[in-house]
Amino acid sequence: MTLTSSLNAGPAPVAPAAGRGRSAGALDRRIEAFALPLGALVAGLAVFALFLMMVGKSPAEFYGLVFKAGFGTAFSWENTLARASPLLLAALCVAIPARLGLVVIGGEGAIVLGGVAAGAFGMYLTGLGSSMGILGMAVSAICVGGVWIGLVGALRYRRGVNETISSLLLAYIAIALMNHFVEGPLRDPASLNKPSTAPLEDAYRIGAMPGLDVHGGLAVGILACVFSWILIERTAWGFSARIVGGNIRAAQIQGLPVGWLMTGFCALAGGFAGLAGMLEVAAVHGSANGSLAGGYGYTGILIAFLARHNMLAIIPVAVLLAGFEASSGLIQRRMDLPDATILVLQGIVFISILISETFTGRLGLSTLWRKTS
Amino acid sequence: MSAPHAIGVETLHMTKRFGDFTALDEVSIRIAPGSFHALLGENGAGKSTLVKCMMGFYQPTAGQMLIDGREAEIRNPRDAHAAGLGMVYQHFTLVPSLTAAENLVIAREDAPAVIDWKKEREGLQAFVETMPFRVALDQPVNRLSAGEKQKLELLKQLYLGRHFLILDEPTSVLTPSEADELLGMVRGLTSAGALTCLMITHKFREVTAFADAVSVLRRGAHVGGGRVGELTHDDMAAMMIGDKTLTRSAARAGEKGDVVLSLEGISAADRSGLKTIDVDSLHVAAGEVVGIAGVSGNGQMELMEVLTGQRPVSRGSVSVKSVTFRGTRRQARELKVRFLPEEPLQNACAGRMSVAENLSFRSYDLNGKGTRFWLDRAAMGRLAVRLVDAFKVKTASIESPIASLSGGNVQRAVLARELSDEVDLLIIANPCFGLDFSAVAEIRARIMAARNAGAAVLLISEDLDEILELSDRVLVMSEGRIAYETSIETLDVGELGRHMAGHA
Amino acid sequence: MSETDLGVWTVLIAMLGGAIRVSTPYIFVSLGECLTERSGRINLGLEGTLVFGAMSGYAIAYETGSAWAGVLAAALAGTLFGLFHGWVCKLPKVNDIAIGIALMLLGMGLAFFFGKPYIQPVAPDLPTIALGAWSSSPQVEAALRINVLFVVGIALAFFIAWMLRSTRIGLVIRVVGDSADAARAMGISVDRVRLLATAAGGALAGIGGAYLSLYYPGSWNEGVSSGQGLMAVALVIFARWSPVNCIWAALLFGAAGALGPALQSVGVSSGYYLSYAAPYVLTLILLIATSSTTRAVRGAPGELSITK
Amino acid sequence: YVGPKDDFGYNQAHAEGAAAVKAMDGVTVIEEENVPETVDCQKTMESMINFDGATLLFPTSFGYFDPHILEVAAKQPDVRFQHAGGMWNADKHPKNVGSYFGYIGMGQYLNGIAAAHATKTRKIGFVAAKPIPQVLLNINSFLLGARSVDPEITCQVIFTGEWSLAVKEAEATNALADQGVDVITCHVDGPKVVIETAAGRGAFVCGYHADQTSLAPEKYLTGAEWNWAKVYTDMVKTTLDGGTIDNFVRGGLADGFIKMSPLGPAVPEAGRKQFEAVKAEILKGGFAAIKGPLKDNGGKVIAEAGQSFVETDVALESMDYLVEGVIGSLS
Ligand SMILES: Nc1ncnc2c1ncn2[C@@H]1O[C@H](COP(=O)(O)OP(=O)(O)OP(=O)(O)O)[C@@H](O)[C@H]1O
Ligand SMILES: Nc1ncnc2c1ncn2[C@@H]1O[C@H](COP(=O)(O)OP(=O)(O)OP(=O)(O)O)[C@@H](O)[C@H]1O
Ligand SMILES: [Mg+2]
Ligand SMILES: [Mg+2]
Repeated sequence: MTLTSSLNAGPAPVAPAAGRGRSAGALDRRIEAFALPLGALVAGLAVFALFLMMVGKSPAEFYGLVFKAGFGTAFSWENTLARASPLLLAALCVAIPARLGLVVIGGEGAIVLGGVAAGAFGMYLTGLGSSMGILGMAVSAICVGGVWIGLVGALRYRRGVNETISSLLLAYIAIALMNHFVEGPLRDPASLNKPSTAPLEDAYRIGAMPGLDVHGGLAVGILACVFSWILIERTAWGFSARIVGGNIRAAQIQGLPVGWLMTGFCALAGGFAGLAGMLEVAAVHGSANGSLAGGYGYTGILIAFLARHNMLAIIPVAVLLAGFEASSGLIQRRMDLPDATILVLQGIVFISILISETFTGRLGLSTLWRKTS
Repeated sequence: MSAPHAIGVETLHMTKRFGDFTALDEVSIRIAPGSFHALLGENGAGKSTLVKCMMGFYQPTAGQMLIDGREAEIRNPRDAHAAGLGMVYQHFTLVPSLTAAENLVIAREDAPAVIDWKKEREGLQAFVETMPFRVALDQPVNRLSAGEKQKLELLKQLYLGRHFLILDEPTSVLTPSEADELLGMVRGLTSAGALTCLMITHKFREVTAFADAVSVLRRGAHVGGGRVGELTHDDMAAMMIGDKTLTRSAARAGEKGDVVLSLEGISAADRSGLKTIDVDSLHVAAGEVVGIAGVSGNGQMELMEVLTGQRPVSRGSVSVKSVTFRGTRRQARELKVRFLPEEPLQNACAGRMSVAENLSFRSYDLNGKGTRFWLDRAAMGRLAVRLVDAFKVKTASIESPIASLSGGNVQRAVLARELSDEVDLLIIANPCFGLDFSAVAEIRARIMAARNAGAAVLLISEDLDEILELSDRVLVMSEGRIAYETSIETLDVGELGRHMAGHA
Repeated sequence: MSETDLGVWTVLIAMLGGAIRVSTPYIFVSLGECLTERSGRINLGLEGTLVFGAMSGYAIAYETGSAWAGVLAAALAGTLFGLFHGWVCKLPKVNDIAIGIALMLLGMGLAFFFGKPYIQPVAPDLPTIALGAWSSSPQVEAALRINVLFVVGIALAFFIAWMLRSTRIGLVIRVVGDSADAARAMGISVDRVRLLATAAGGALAGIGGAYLSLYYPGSWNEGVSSGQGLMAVALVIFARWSPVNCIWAALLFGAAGALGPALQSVGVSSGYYLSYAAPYVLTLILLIATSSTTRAVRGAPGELSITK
Repeated sequence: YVGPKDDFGYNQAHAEGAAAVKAMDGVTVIEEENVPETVDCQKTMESMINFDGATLLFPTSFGYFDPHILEVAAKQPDVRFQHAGGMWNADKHPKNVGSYFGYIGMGQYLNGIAAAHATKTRKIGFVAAKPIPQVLLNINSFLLGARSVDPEITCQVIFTGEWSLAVKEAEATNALADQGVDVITCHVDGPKVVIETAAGRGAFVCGYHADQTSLAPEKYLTGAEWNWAKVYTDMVKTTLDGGTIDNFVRGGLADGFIKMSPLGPAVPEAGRKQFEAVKAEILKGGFAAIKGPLKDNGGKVIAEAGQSFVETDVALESMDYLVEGVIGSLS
């Protein structure tokens, strides 16, 4: 909307400057894309430090512990990375629709149903061998998750139902369905005090990655982020999706199949969330049960927004947040702070990043750049 | 309330800077009490900025204002209202979901904290009785026609006791007869000494017909003016554009070819879901421009949406070159159909994406003959540089977000994208809305060039002058139907206006 | 046969009672959200406000021994949250939906952080009015034992409806919500009106929270709210932004929520998870049925980002 | 802990145990609350071991056991894991893991006796989280306790589906009260809401997990409480003395694993007598609440005449039925 930089620099240069202008503008935007969120993160941490001082705790000790427990030792890294893996996929479930202009906050629903689908697959189709079994579980989870969030996209396009609210409602419904299935039709009678589906056979389990005590889901998550980034930023489909996100009317006038794009990309997003559920089942729990509703879907929202819906930025942001969560325990134990401390920290950082959006294009970077070059 | 009397306003060396940019440069103009004064100027000349300074929306960087000869300090719109100054904006400022009565009462500075509707309605009725025209008070504004809305705006200003009225392009959405009616009323009030009026307009016809005096701004400076009787249209145009030369539309050339676009028995729901749009038959042939005139809100937007495939039809079909057209990308490409919707930033661009990206919307998925899967960003950049040069789009860089461009340049960019290849069917809506006449001339020239090159052109426009200038055949759309059709040779403007207003 | 009759009756009475008990927080939050949305802004963060209101209300009621002081404190806390939301959203380019989500997180975080010491203590409850004293049936009597806040909520809905129609403040809110340009042209400060409307919305959500912790279920813990604040936002949409409809929507939702336990209590307990999901399914179906792509949503404030 | 440690319930009971251990010399206790049953719990345990050098862990939630404890235990053979409720099995599970639990069903049986003496409508109610064996045993014991006084009593059960969800617990309690139920107990993580709501509706209440007398002094009959303080201090003492804790520890009233809240004023004299008599009998050991002839509420025979399951019978830990007289079903 505003472009102070060009106004400040006097009358805008006419077209022939496009060559030079291109690099300057691009550079501006790139620097800004890093500087803004980073600055906001630091500001958020600073505000939180004030908060800690207000309640009489030492910020230095706090951040020291966060560092130690999140990133300080090999174990800390394992701890952090293990927590990050489902978050990567959960964040994609928010970031991908966001690139089409849809705020989907119900990824949790796709995660739990994906988990249930994987659990059911593992329970009924046994003896397929490791690769077929895992593939089958993954495919069924992706399909179920994809249908769930794809429905959100379809409802939005076909009926104009607000996607934020429908995805939220569907998440509640999904959790109810999950509980119904794992405690009813899919319950393993041997799972006594913790109703679950039957335990997966060993061949269906996903183990730790070589040399690292983190399950293979981390690699899957990172690959999914890279894949999504390439899809959105470098392919014609992704470009179509971005046009839809940029202005749906423009996309329609261009004859793009808006409904299919919305449904398809939402389904992809839901598929990733379903995959997260499947990984929880295959790599962590060994069966589907109520613990699937672990809130990853909601943390995913936070990560996607912090990463400004950039799929590659999701990776470091998810690791950072996982690091915060990994340190939660140590902070509880050493500083006698409640577990909600990390929630407060997340809230403050989230708000600070969102507020930083307001400075986009107002940093005056290009004038700076021109003066120095 | 004191007895109505018109007030005079004068600006002295009014200057306004936005950053380094000087939007107003020492502008001094005098508007005599009881006069009807017109303010002319190209887009971006500073007209709106000047009146916003007068109304206290902006604080001038330097300069003063005199009201009835006395120096007045206007710090905010409230001060301006207290001094009896009022303004009708280019875009309606009525609240759509409120009724006319609610709109009037809430606009009053002294609106009571608790509104006694019975009493207020009696008061309003009494006031309306004294006016030379009527408006339904109990209707929500979004049910009123454009003409009624503009009348209500005027009524509102008078109800609020304003004696100096600023009108910013008040007639751009009205039919000629509605415009004449409205301006006639204003004229009557100024002649009676009840009102002074300063009107911003791009239409010389209105200036000659109603105004007493003009002032002209160019690039923020006051470059001339005078009594209307002493100036010709050419004088005014010369003052506005200075020494620039205008692009003139090429003359009509070429023969009419085969029918390209045809609509048969179309029926679709309108936005409110209560009425329908029905077009029994509409054909556009190669090498002709068919203009659809009409007051906004009579189904033109919906028709456009039907054509682009955005609005489902309950009956009938659209066909292009005898093929049923569904508005898919592939069909648009194969049949060479292009759209130029109105307000391109809202309807044809993604504001936060760059100029280069916006310019490649047509071609990013093409690769020679087939479709491509991987984007070629270098090619997108080359295309953008070429189009920006060819269509003289003013932009800081092709990487700037397109929303940072001025309105005219967004329009040019979209034209560049849509007209750069062969076009067989061009569907356009209000291409020049809010643009100044040099930009307008250029855009119209390009449309005419496309027609001459054999494209079939459907032009939907609320600007009758534009329709008259470009069309070979004119249709009138009213209440969702094609109400009238005539060729340009046999056209009678009066007849047309009556159909547009829906009384025929 | 008479036994099933009794069953049906019991379920219906239980649903009525449940609707009255459970709906109050929805009424308050959705009225607050209604006010905020009528001014053209959406606040998804009311869930956080609600939880924080529940905590602060409980804490203050406990410390002072007065439930009403708790309600006041919750309203005050809600106001602060609303003011903050309003202030942040008036910055250009800030997305009000995202800010809402962030504030939800922050509100819950702060509530859990400061609420730890108040999980144990018992704070005084809000008083009730026994409207059902005439009835000999204890069920009816219990169902009609109504909290003062419920009555206040109903009265407030009618008051807000009247306010939007017949007071200057109400009209100003509608103007701002329908057309910011028109409001600016009238010299109304759009940001200020929205700020205040959001603050008022926050205050109401805070009171809704106080109802949770001070009356029903009547104690503070981390699971005190199960998404009431978020659901209320959805309720506003299908109440078509009418305060009086908000009551019906909230009662309907409350009644649907009481269906699960009521069915179990008459012995229908198969698939109880599914009957617990009834309110969400119902809301979703109503939402789908009343939305459309080809026409604008009736009654929607013109400036609202989610319906644009 | 799986929830907040001051929830008047499950977690608080354990926290009180931990507090007792804290008071011992030479022991450092570290605690963490609100740990979900996900990878989070594995990492929390590892973090306690790595950063705090913990050598004896008490993960208290049932869901921590499989796979979380099992996985960490395999990695950390030098650390001892004591899990509340899990079923340690010598064939399947590592040696450094043990499980302990108490026969709290007996407490509910005693609750049932107190309830039977207080009820006027002969309907008692149970707000339950999920239909799992532990909960079912409690429900059945509660009713059987009551039926040992008056065989006409029925027990209405409502499942909330969640271990901790205040509004649903309150709604369930109200739904019970609407049915004319006048004594209510529960098995959810934090009984506070149920107790307060039930007392507010004029029903009597029996507590669970911890002592909730203070929440409803007039209406509180009695309650089945954990006594982890004794259990934990014993286990820690064993460890400090260089001994090894048994892998499979169970105990009831007699072993001091559970205890009963003091009887409330609403329990009539006859009730007090019977209560104390049965309690004394249970303290002797070998008491069986589930004994034939007994059918489930679908009419299937559970125990033939003469067959009985004493409190220590492991078969009770996989209970999957509701006995006759309980209104409610499992799916
Ligand atoms: N708030 C602002 N900040 C920066 N520049 C501005 C601002 N408002 C206007 N301008 C610039 O001042 C110049 C004059 O604008 P103004 O709106 O007064 O033109 P106008 O004569 O009313 O044009 P139009 O016919 O298009 O309405 C334009 O170049 C515009 O870009
Ligand atoms: N509020 C504003 N803040 C910053 N820049 C502005 C603002 N308004 C306009 N501009 C800038 O001023 C320039 C002129 O804008 P405007 O749309 O008024 O142009 P214009 O004179 O009407 O041109 P055209 O005739 O092409 O429509 C553009 O570069 C635009 O980005
Ligand atoms: Mg312009
Ligand atoms: Mg202007």
